[in-house]
Amino acid sequence: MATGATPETGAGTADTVSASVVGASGFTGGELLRLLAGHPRFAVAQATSREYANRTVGSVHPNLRHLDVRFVSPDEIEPVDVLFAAMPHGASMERIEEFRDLAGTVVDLSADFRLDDATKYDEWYDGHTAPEHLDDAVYALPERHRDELPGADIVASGGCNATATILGLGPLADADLLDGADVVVDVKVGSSEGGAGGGEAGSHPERSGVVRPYAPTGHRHEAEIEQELGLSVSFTAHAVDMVRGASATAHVFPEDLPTKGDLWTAFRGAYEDEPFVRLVAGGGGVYRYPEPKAVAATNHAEVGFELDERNDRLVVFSAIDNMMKGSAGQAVHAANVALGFEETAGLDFQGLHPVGAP
Amino acid sequence: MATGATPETGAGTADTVSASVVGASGFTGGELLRLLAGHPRFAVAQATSREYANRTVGSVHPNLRHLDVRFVSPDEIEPVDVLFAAMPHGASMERIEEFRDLAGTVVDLSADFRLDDATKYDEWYDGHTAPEHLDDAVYALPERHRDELPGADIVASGGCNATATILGLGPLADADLLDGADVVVDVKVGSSEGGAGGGEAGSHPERSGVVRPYAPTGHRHEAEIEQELGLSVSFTAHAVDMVRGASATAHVFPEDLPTKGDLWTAFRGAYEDEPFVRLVAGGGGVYRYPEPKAVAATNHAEVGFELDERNDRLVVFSAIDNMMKGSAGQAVHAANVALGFEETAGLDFQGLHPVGAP
Amino acid sequence: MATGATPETGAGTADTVSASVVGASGFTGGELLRLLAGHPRFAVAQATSREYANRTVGSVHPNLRHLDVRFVSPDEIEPVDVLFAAMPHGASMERIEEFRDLAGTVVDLSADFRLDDATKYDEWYDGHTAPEHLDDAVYALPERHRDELPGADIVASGGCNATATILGLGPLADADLLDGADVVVDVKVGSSEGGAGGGEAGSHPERSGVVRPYAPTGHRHEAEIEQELGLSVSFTAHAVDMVRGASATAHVFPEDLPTKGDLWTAFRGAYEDEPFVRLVAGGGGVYRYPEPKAVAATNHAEVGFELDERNDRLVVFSAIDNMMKGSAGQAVHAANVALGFEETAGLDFQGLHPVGAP
Amino acid sequence: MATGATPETGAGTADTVSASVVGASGFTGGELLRLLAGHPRFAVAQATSREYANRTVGSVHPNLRHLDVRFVSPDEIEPVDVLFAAMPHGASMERIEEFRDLAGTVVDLSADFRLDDATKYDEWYDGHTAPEHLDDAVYALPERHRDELPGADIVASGGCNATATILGLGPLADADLLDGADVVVDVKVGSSEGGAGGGEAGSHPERSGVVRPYAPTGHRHEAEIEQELGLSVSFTAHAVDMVRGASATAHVFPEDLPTKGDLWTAFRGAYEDEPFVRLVAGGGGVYRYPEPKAVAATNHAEVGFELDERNDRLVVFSAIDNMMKGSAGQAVHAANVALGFEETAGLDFQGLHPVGAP
Amino acid sequence: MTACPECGADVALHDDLEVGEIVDCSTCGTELEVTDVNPPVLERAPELDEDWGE
Amino acid sequence: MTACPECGADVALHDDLEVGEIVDCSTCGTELEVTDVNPPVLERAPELDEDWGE
Ligand SMILES: NC(=O)c1ccc[n+]([C@@H]2O[C@H](COP(=O)([O-])OP(=O)(O)OC[C@H]3O[C@@H](n4cnc5c(N)ncnc54)[C@H](OP(=O)(O)O)[C@@H]3O)[C@@H](O)[C@H]2O)c1
Ligand SMILES: NC(=O)c1ccc[n+]([C@@H]2O[C@H](COP(=O)([O-])OP(=O)(O)OC[C@H]3O[C@@H](n4cnc5c(N)ncnc54)[C@H](OP(=O)(O)O)[C@@H]3O)[C@@H](O)[C@H]2O)c1
Ligand SMILES: NC(=O)c1ccc[n+]([C@@H]2O[C@H](COP(=O)([O-])OP(=O)(O)OC[C@H]3O[C@@H](n4cnc5c(N)ncnc54)[C@H](OP(=O)(O)O)[C@@H]3O)[C@@H](O)[C@H]2O)c1
Ligand SMILES: NC(=O)c1ccc[n+]([C@@H]2O[C@H](COP(=O)([O-])OP(=O)(O)OC[C@H]3O[C@@H](n4cnc5c(N)ncnc54)[C@H](OP(=O)(O)O)[C@@H]3O)[C@@H](O)[C@H]2O)c1
Ligand SMILES: [Zn+2]
Ligand SMILES: [Zn+2]
Repeated sequence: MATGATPETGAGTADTVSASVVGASGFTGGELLRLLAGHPRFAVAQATSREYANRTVGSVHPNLRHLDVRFVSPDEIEPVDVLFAAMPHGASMERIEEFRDLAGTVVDLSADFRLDDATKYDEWYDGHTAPEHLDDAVYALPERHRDELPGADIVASGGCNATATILGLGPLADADLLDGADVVVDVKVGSSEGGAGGGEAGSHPERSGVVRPYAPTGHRHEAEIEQELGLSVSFTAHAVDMVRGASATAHVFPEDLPTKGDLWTAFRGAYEDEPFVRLVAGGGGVYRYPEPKAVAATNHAEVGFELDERNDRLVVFSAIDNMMKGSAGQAVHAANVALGFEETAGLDFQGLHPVGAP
Repeated sequence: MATGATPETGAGTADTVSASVVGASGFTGGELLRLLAGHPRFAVAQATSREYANRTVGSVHPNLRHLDVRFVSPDEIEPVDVLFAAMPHGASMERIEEFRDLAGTVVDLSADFRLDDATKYDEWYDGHTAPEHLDDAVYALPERHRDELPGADIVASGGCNATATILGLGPLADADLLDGADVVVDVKVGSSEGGAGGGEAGSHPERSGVVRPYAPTGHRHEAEIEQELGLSVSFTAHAVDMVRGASATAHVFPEDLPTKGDLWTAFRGAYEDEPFVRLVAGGGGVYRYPEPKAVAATNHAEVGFELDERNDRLVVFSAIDNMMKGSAGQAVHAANVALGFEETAGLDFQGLHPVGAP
Repeated sequence: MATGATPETGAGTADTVSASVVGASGFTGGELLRLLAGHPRFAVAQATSREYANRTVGSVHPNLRHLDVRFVSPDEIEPVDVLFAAMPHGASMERIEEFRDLAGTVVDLSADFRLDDATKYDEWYDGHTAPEHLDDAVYALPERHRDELPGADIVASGGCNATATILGLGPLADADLLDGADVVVDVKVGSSEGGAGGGEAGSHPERSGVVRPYAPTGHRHEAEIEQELGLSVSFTAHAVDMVRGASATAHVFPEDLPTKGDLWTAFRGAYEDEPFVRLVAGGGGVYRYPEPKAVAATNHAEVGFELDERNDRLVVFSAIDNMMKGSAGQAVHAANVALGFEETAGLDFQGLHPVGAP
Repeated sequence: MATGATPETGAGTADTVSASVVGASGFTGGELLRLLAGHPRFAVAQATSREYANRTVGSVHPNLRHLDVRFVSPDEIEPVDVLFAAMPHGASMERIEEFRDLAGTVVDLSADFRLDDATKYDEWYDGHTAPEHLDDAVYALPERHRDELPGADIVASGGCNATATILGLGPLADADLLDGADVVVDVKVGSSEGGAGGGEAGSHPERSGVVRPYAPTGHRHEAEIEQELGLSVSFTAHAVDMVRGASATAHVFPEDLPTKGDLWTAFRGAYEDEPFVRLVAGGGGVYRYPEPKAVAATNHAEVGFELDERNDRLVVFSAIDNMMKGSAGQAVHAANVALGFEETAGLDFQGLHPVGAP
Repeated sequence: MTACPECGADVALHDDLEVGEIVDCSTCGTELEVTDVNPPVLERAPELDEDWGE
Repeated sequence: MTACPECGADVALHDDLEVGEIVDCSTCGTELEVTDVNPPVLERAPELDEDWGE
């Protein structure tokens, strides 16, 4: 059906496949451009923006000033091997038919193809206009869907808060340690989560220095988390003063409190061989538990935990860069898996120390 | 027993009482000096520092450059009406005998006199060396102990995280809405909580931009909270990138979920007439729930809540400035009550807008 | 001409005068409301906003939640003793006729009445529509115009960057130490200078962490500075990551390098008796030269200097809070002088330590 | 003399050379480790720390948790191809004899070998204990010393503020546009410039939110700048609230003001083919002039300028990441040139957008 | 004086109230729409922007 | 290829250029208005917002 080339035969050399980004003037779109331009197997074909058409991508993303690419209008998008869509939710479902005609693989960063059932869109979003495509989509997170990704038609990159939460709780859910557990997830996120633009609440004077409850209850990511973990969680998100980063603290009250040994077994089993997950639980020095700045600019997640025997509680911490593991990095990682590339290709940046609030 | 003057007859004019600050080179000590110097009923007598003895207080606290006060060594402390102690915990209990001889009223900002039972100090701290004074101490928070404060010998100012938590949950505990409830308290705090000095983890490069779990479990403030609310909570604290401020999010799973009406009744009943508590729950604009920067530099607490019917959960938010309502402001407020002064005397600053990360 | 009451007979008690704020939903307007509400001699009459008419002022300014005042449309403004205008430049000149009919004293925070000659508005702004009122205006800065302020019809509050610069260089200009000098002024300012609202460049992700040249040359405040000091300066402004604050570093190459003694004589002579200027030049500790956070939330300016004999240069530092000494605080200070009130009335807040980036 | 291997034959594979870092627990040392570990031609041999000997490098630098390297004591350092020294100034000169015996190439990040004449060390530092080695050192900045670097025995990496300044003014000096000019350089820097550790002034509460003059006059980098540009400058540095980054604004008063065309000719001529310098001068969008966050985490410098005809002034802006172009990146870049590697090897990270205060 | 439908506090209203006007409750901050004027009736204003900071 | 009127660098232009379109110079970033197309002529676009951060 797709007229785009098959993987491995792209616009670039014999070894590269072509990739275009729709919504490339946005935050995740810019990050995709950066990753694709530095990727050994992708060649950037087109980058769309309605507002900045004809300008260089560097005029919006100052770190891309070296790229000789100008934005085109989304109407001018051409056949391509892989099409990355990074638009606000609701926009991808409208154009999915066209996108699939243009490209063999569509990687979507919005919520439009994350849930597997149209009724969930009725419950959590404003419904779905192309539910027939939901079955062709795979939730991107390779740590959980590595086997389903190769050859996927639609790759649905996860939500950033959901990603942090799922990575933290997944190994426990898989080890049946969460059966019947009450779970609170208290999240702290940076301002890039809101995307480019932003109104008064997102202006520097109002947004600086906040610890601001912005989604006290009913956050839509609860739907993804429940789907991926088979577990409902009580979710609350706070905006804090950083640009990149999401940190999730899960407070878990299991029916039976596991031992530290059980926990290490579960987490090490799940993540020992994962290229992008690091266990950080205790130890010495300044960085003893997961924190966003330790993974800033990388595709890594840090995951850690602590037992609270006094309160029969288990606390699980996870931290990611929402622009990377929480969106563009996850999308490229999943595309690597989907297309049979080296998993870590284009994602090898190891992060910074010291680093402020990136 | 105390040789200090009785309230209302101080070092200043007929209308003022004298006050000295032990530990005045520290963060809460400096804040006490600022508040006392601007207070209509207090006259600052002495301010101690071992490290900066003989220097002006302005050499450490640049906002106090106008004050003509020099630090003295703690050994030189003289009789005074009210003695404020702002030393690390453990130090006040060592000198309490002496302090009580010097002053009619001792206001202590450390944890040394907050718990009512020596065994609690064995459990949560390193024991207590002057347990016989515990009975003479009143926990400072006027919203809960207004009636016991007048004439108190020792006023024990509450911990900052505990204060935020107690103010958020107190009205629900009093209305029996927390009986049998599971309660998680997830706190975010600024760097001034650590006091002046600070090692590598508190240096600007390492401490900037963090969302750092610093007390994942077993935080000592659980003891105060349990004592004040009759309720055990599961407490976790995170350092975030601000200097002043503490924000507590309590996730409560009550046996029966109250209605919004029940909640408003409880909170309005508790706080309607309180000069230093504001209810902020929903509404429009940028500031819809409690957040620390809305109360920065003030003695106010903001308290708010939201119902999460999907998860049978109640979320309670509270925010304070840890230097004010969380320590020095609370101490002065309680001293006002203890000495029969106007409650809000010296505490009328209303906060700033806009304000960054104060 | 004005129908407003004369000073000293206001809307409040016999001792207060009434004051209204036009543009009260903005940053300086909100700060004016805060100062006037806490001022012993002013009673707030009206506060205008087109966008938020009928809402409480607390819905926009969370620190004013205790005030029982709702915004009215600017069309509903009524006669008042003192009218404070805090609108973008250009708007006050359009309405000055009306404002003067409404109030005996108009205090304007925009640039509209700062320059004394219409031709300067042609050169630096887009001309002036009410030049006949320029002669009735006094530049507010009391440190330089204390004698002209009493009874002034229009008080023109200075620009924030100009204020910092003028306070730093004024004493040198007066002592003839700047005759023939080359002067560079390099300014660093916070985001509140841009006012409420703000577009993409002012969004938190784009504005955080910047050292951004925003007015490399040709800044309009050069006009005010030249008028006030009789001296032309080369001015460049940078946005830095704070909300409140302006810091000016003047690099001065005088014809003859003064001695430190000359400098102290000039600065102490000028500022010894000023209630709102502090000299900070060297010394020990952390705070050795002027810096904005040492004066945050106050109406103080810090001024200091250093000699660079190797380069025949004199460096003058000055720091203010742009919301206070740089706008609303200066306006209230000047109004105090204009109306014969205690100079420091309503402006006694002494600032905070520690404090982050307020 | 050196027992280390010659370039191109290292400890790793045939294609790699071995490299050790002395002072690897520090900020620039950690950055060197990161760059060397990701470099195609270097293999990390040893990393020293006195304080953390035997710990993993990841225990100090959380971004290096994946590296299987433990600190050794500086006494245990072994022969190696290239030795990078990242110690406080004064320490390298003490050990230079030993270092040169150990390694064919010594790359020093301190100031110890930057100046070409021992008398300059007498004037600006505390003298020099190994002046006989000064002649063997080449100032690292490849944009100015590319031809002298190949085969250099000692590569002396430039100071961060000096680097920013030299890159901004170099093309003008070379084009004789600065002859007889008065030049002010006003610098703003992040907290990582102070290195790891840091006392009270560098603690988060005191260092946050500052615009703090920390080197008002007499900054030692004036010496390097003068040596490299043949031009004396008046230098003042301010600490601002970021961790990484240095921004220099040079205010230049040339004898004859050049035209914009002259300037573009000079700057394009100098930098068109430079891999690590970008010209950013005007244009649209948010990022119109150089700013540190646009180059954060990269080895790039941004350079730009503006003409101020009203004041016969030329303003030159430059921005770098002090951890990269200002130290470790520059050192690796110069080592690449010295050893005949691809210039950009290991330095290809392109930076981030959005990014906060990294 | 009319009771706030959210928190029950009294909301002080100005004289020339019009249907459709938005006021906020000064106790709980809820945005309220005037749906009738004589006597005044207040209802919660529709949420303008749910995820306002997201 | 047309020279940038600001910095002199070549500006690569796309085919279906229209008068009035705005492009930016990839060397100096200046916003340029296409004032003629055959051959293409570029002029500095009028400054949209001088004090963009003020
Ligand atoms: N930010 C995060 O941390 C994050 C994390 C995970 C997932 N996501 C998801 O990723 C998606 C993009 O987020 P973002 O933060 O990058 O948002 P953003 O910065 O607002 O960017 C959105 C982009 O989409 C374009 N666009 C908007 N409407 C469009 C339409 N109807 N047709 C074509 N293009 C359109 C915009 O460009 P023009 O207006 O110039 O065309 C812009 O480039 C969202 O669905 C978001 O939920 C974001
Ligand atoms: N920071 C907060 O947010 C906060 C909130 C609530 C309660 N508290 C409590 O308030 C107390 C003070 O906290 P802080 O943050 O102000 O700490 P800080 O900044 O470290 O100040 C401690 C002060 O005590 C002095 N000091 C230390 N040991 C002493 C001794 N043995 N004898 C006499 N003076 C001594 C120190 O001055 P010299 O060394 O110069 O003598 C210093 O002035 C602590 O108990 C803390 O738990 C703090
Ligand atoms: N911010 C500073 O640091 C600073 C320092 C010194 C001087 N100033 C000057 O002070 C003035 C206000 O600055 P700001 O920062 O407070 O700006 P702001 O936050 O943008 O506020 C402007 C206010 O004016 C109102 N307004 C705008 N146009 C109006 C019109 N045509 N008629 C009536 N009201 C109008 C706006 O409210 P509605 O739209 O709701 O009516 C808003 O309340 C400016 O002239 C500025 O240059 C500012
Ligand atoms: N930070 C910057 O932006 C920057 C920029 C340009 C140049 N530089 C220069 O680079 C050098 C390092 O700066 P930095 O910021 O990385 O400093 P830093 O963080 O303080 O690190 C210094 C390192 O040197 C080690 N060290 C100290 N004294 C030593 C000795 N006598 N023998 C052996 N090791 C010793 C320390 O580790 P142990 O104590 O564990 O041994 C530490 O690893 C300085 O000369 C600095 O001027 C720094
Ligand atoms: Zn209400
Ligand atoms: Zn150009």
